[in-house]
Amino acid sequence: MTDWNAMTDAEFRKEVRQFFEAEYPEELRHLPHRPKFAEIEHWHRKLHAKGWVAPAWPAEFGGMGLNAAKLLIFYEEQQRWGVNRGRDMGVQMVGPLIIKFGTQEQKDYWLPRILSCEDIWCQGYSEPGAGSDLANLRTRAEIDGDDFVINGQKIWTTMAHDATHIFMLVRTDPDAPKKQQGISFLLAPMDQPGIEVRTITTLSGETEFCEVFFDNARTPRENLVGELNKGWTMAKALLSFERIFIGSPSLAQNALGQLESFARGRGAFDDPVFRDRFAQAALDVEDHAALYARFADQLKRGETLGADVSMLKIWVTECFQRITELMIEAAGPDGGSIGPLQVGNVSVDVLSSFYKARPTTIYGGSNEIQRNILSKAVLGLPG
Amino acid sequence: MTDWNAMTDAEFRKEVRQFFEAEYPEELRHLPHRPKFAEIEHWHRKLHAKGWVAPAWPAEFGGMGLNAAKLLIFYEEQQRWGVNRGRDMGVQMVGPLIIKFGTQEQKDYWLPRILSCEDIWCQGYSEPGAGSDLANLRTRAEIDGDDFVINGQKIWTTMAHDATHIFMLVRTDPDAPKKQQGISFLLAPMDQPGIEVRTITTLSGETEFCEVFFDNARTPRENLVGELNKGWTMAKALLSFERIFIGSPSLAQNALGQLESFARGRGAFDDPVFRDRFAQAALDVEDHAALYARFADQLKRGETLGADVSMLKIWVTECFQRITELMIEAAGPDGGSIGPLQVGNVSVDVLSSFYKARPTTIYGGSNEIQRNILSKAVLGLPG
Amino acid sequence: MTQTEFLSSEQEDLRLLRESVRTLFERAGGSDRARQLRDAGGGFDPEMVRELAEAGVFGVAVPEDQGGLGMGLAAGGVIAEEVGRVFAPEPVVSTIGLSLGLLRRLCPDHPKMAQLIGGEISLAVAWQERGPDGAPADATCRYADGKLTGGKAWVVGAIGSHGFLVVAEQDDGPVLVLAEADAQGLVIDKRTQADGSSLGELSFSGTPAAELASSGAVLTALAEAVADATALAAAELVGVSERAFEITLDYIKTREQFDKPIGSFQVIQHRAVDLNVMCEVAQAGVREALAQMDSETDPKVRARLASRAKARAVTAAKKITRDAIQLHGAVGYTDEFDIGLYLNRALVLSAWLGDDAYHRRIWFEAREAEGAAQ
Amino acid sequence: MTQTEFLSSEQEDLRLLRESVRTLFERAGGSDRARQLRDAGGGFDPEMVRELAEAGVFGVAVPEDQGGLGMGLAAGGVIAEEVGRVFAPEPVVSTIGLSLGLLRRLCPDHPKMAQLIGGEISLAVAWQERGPDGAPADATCRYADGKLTGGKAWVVGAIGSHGFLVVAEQDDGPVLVLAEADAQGLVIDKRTQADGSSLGELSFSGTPAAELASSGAVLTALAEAVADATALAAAELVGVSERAFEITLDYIKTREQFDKPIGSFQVIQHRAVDLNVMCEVAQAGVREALAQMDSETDPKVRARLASRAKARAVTAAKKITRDAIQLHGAVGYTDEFDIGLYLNRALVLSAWLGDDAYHRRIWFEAREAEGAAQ
Repeated sequence: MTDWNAMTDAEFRKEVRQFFEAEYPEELRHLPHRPKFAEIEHWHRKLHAKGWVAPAWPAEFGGMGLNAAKLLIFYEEQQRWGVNRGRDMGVQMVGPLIIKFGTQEQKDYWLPRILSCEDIWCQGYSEPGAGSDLANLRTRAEIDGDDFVINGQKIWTTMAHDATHIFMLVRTDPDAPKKQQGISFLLAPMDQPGIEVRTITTLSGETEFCEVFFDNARTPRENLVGELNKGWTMAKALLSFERIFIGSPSLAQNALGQLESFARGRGAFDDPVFRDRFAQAALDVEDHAALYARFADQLKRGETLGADVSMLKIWVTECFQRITELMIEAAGPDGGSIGPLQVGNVSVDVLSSFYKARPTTIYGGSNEIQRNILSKAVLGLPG
Repeated sequence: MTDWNAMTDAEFRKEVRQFFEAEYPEELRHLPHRPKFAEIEHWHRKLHAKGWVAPAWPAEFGGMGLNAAKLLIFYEEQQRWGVNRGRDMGVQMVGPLIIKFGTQEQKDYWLPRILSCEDIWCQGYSEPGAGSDLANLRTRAEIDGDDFVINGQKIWTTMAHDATHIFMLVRTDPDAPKKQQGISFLLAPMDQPGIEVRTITTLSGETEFCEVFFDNARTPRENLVGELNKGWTMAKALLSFERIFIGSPSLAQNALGQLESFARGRGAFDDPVFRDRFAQAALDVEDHAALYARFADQLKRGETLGADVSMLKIWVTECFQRITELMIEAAGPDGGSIGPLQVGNVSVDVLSSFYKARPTTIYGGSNEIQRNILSKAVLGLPG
Repeated sequence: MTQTEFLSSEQEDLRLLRESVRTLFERAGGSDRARQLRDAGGGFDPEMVRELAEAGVFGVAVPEDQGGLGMGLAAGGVIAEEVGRVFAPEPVVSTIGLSLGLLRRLCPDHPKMAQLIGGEISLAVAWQERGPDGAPADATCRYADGKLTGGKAWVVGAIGSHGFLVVAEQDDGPVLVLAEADAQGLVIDKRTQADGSSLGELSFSGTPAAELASSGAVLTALAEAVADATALAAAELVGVSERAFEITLDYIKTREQFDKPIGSFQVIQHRAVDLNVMCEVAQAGVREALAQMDSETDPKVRARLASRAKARAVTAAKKITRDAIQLHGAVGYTDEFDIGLYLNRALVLSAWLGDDAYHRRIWFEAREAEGAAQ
Repeated sequence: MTQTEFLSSEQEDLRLLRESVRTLFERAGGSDRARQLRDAGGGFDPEMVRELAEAGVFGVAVPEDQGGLGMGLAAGGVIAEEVGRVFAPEPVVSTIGLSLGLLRRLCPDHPKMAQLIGGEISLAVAWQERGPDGAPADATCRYADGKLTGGKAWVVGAIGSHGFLVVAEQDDGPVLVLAEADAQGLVIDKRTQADGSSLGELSFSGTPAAELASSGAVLTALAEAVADATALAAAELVGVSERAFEITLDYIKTREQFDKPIGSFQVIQHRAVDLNVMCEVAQAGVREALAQMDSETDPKVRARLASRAKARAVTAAKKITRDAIQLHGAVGYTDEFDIGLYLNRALVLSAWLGDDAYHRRIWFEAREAEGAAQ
């Protein structure tokens, strides 16, 4: 088994890049939507055969065992080449939790099925009425014989209509003194009469998000991961790496590239005012990348990231939005039109980028919540 | 005595304009600083002879008796021609209060002295540590025989070093259940050993503001205006007209005019990016003026203005700041230089305008406080 | 004494007009009606067009001696604001501003005038062309021997219209012609927009069309009609902004997070205040610009005023609808809440006839030209 | 394992340099010292200049074989940040960037080099000229027969300098000459700036000056030195921004309004967060740009990087110092609190060598030129 971490960064980057460039199907590059599994199954098989499905997992569980530095490189190359992340909720969220908190039986049963995508996972965290106040969840799970019986509703469950399993936070002790207590982490199969999935139509007309309704849905008691009523702390513990990932410059960089080719094709750079605003956006991305590199270096040195890493997410998501707004301006009279706009031999879907940028300041902890956190945890402001 | 209100708006405007244009000394137009009385005494004599010192006072007290519509026209013309408001704290603040709440003796004694500027007034409202929380005042006045004895400190007292009298809010009942209660409105002569005035140097090096220290200062009991402990309500009642006045477009309009001639002289309009930002600022002022006109029409129809009038102040002060920031940009390498900059036959003191714009978002109720008020009183938001 | 006692009769007329149009839309189902029409494919309701016509909507800015109400653009703006509030899909602004704006200036006696005012037909105006890079380009569409050849782009209301008023070139200069919707050799390529409406890209190959007017007057009238439509689109955006703000204000008063309404958080409050102020400034500025256009005859000044209105309205509507989504949080991103419809309408109206940056440029250039002329 | 274990030796050198310069300034009295010097008339302290020289400050970016430390612009940036934090009035950036930047490229063996590095003298660089409209204009200042005629504007450090490095024109092209401060026919018109420093406007009438270098190399070296100074001014602005933010953060934690610290109001908190983020982005961006300049030889790319740094630093410093005044409320407007000094310094450094809008333009043009050259 290759010890990737023993390679130099440059060697490793080269290796990853070569594989992606040689093997990743051209037509799947920079997919504008989240694919169903069938659409990317072929690629997943290749990745699985290569042993690269789970870059962050320890090698003993079938992962690549990458350290933080190598992991960042892996993701950077993935994003650079426009490689779709696939249906990676299992790898990113459930797997690490089972590895850290699961029983030996759970590890033996679930982990290989995640790698092979025999099970496809979706994440049941958000609930209607909870929003940024994630701990305010009301979906109940009660023990009934050998099962948990689940009642309630989840929302914003990405691709639930194409998942075989759901992992979720549920309330198992409604009388706990604080709302963060009394929450457990549960796995459940989707294919059962007690679970109903409805897609949500977004304002751009897409249907990647779902509502999931639980009406006496059942899951065996052995599908509880970790201790009963300790789910909140467990779920939080896993968000650390995600906090730098969600602040990565890649979304904004890709959008900037699109903006540039579109603006060039449309002659928008003839306008000095547009040039100035493009320069602002480009420098915002460039200087953000410098700050991102500072945090990434911290990770690479083996340090733990502080709460201040959230500033990356605030800056880059708002920057991403401004870039897509500039695309609309560059589109002139086409700025309200749906679908790809042709310029020369590039085609840019301006509105789709604009829509994609909208929720980035809302999900993953809205930017308002991030500012609350920074003001208290980093600046030490009172109240 | 002329009944100005019987004139048409156009006739009245013409009359006022003609007087200002014919009589106001050229060298005092658009004064960049607040003058000492000696500097504008000559003009004050003319105004006094004409009977125009107090446009808003009823005619029986020596004022012009203008209604709201005529008053706005008067101020518009005053600002248009760059006529200095003079040392008008007496006319604007003390006079109306005495007229509304004073005894006959107080009216007979003080009002003529205000009109003639025999007494020159300064306003003692703000205190160190109070800031936006104006009611949080600590200067005490205690009755001692026929006098009040005053101890404490006022700050931001404009031109106190050139005033003969001070009117102020003082705490007369420290045990009142709410801090807005137990406050009284008091007049006092400045020329006494218990009062010490120190000027404050601002970051632009000017000294128009003062601190006033009271160390057993005395004022006769008959210098209490209105009821004891009712000063807060009285002072608030008089701020209504000021609320539209402080949101008038004139400061921003004058600054915009300066910006335009400066930018034209310096060739800044050759830069399309600068042109765009100028256009933004100019349209911000123009559309603000349209909104101001809407509120002014309300006044002219005899309606009372609601709390929503504060939006004028928020918009115009921030606009004023942006305009002066553009001046600095147009000045290029002179943008950090103190004093007037010559362009063609105009000379613009760019930094002085910049500094002048800074505190406008702080004084008169900071823009943050105004937003708090609007959110509750106008939008009905909770908490 | 009541407030209205002091309103001028002109202001009172506008107030009555606003009330009647608002009632008409509300009776028809308000924004729900518009949503249903969008879901049904993006068309409009011919019955509604007739009702609007009965209320005098289409002829509002047409002089009385040409069969209109003669109330001017200020009244057109009142209507456009109400259209924006319920995002009605009927071609109100394009008819008042463009088709009637052209016909009343070039051929006021043409029988189509009465039909347009009466809501019996609608005509789309085709005047822009797309260059090879996809951006707007100079006109090349030709008219000769009673036939059109070439193409036109960004035609608002192309779907559902009874014909096209096409500005084309002939040997001795510009010409305005009328092509029927079912004319031979006319292909309409439909491009769907964010709000469900569509733009037509027309191509003509020997398409028969009837000449309505020719010579330089065509371009002058076109510029005037475009200025009118631009100002009315600004007014529609004011309506969009106002309603989007109202919906958002209601939402933040009721939606709870951390056990209290999100509207009790100071950051949310101040943002709401800023949107409110922006909305009021836009309303005041746009209304003033339209009123001034009514009392102004110089086409250049009128164009500058239209640019002032559109620049302001686009800036405000973009900011207000985008912040409204953020204030709604995740639900704002769903199609279930109305707020997304306002965002989408704002996108479409901002792109139509030039956005804020464009109009600031035009405004500045017009101002410089006026200054130089003095 | 400690953090520094993982820092490269280069990073470790910079850390030590930062500590020593910070200690030096703090021992000298920090911002209080600068305030006293300002109140005393805006000069600087020659003793401090010598101490800085001993710490290696002036020669930091001069190659070792020319008597410097050879640590590059990144190290210069570390020093400039510290200068900004205490707004020291000594001519640090102008010496590292401009005077030594010119001499080390054009005449590295000149004895003035060692004197500058040793802090024995300071030389002001005069290269810009003012046109009739007051704005920068093409150079017309002439050098012939060993004498200067004409004028130069915006000369930083003109007061207190021992001489002027003047870029002038002679018959066969540009020339760099040295005029002593007390040279005949030299008149220095002093223009005070917001931070108490001053700019000199020089006029020469037959002023004797010694030629140091001539030909096209002068302009190339000038452009390089200006790029260095621009990048260092950006670093100084980062220091100004950081310290202004720290002061403001302390203030809002202690200042009470309505019976609680103003830093407990959400609106103030979020604004503080935004300023903090802006500060961190500026620090990261500027440091990266300076480091890249050190490993880059193409003067055009170096100039682009300098523009990137200055554009960011000016945007951040303007926003941070202006918001800092607002967050301080009325006291921020007095000269008693330090925050006004940072505002004023930011004004001066923003105006010097081009503001953010200017540098965005230069940056974009350079990027386009590089793209076209590829």
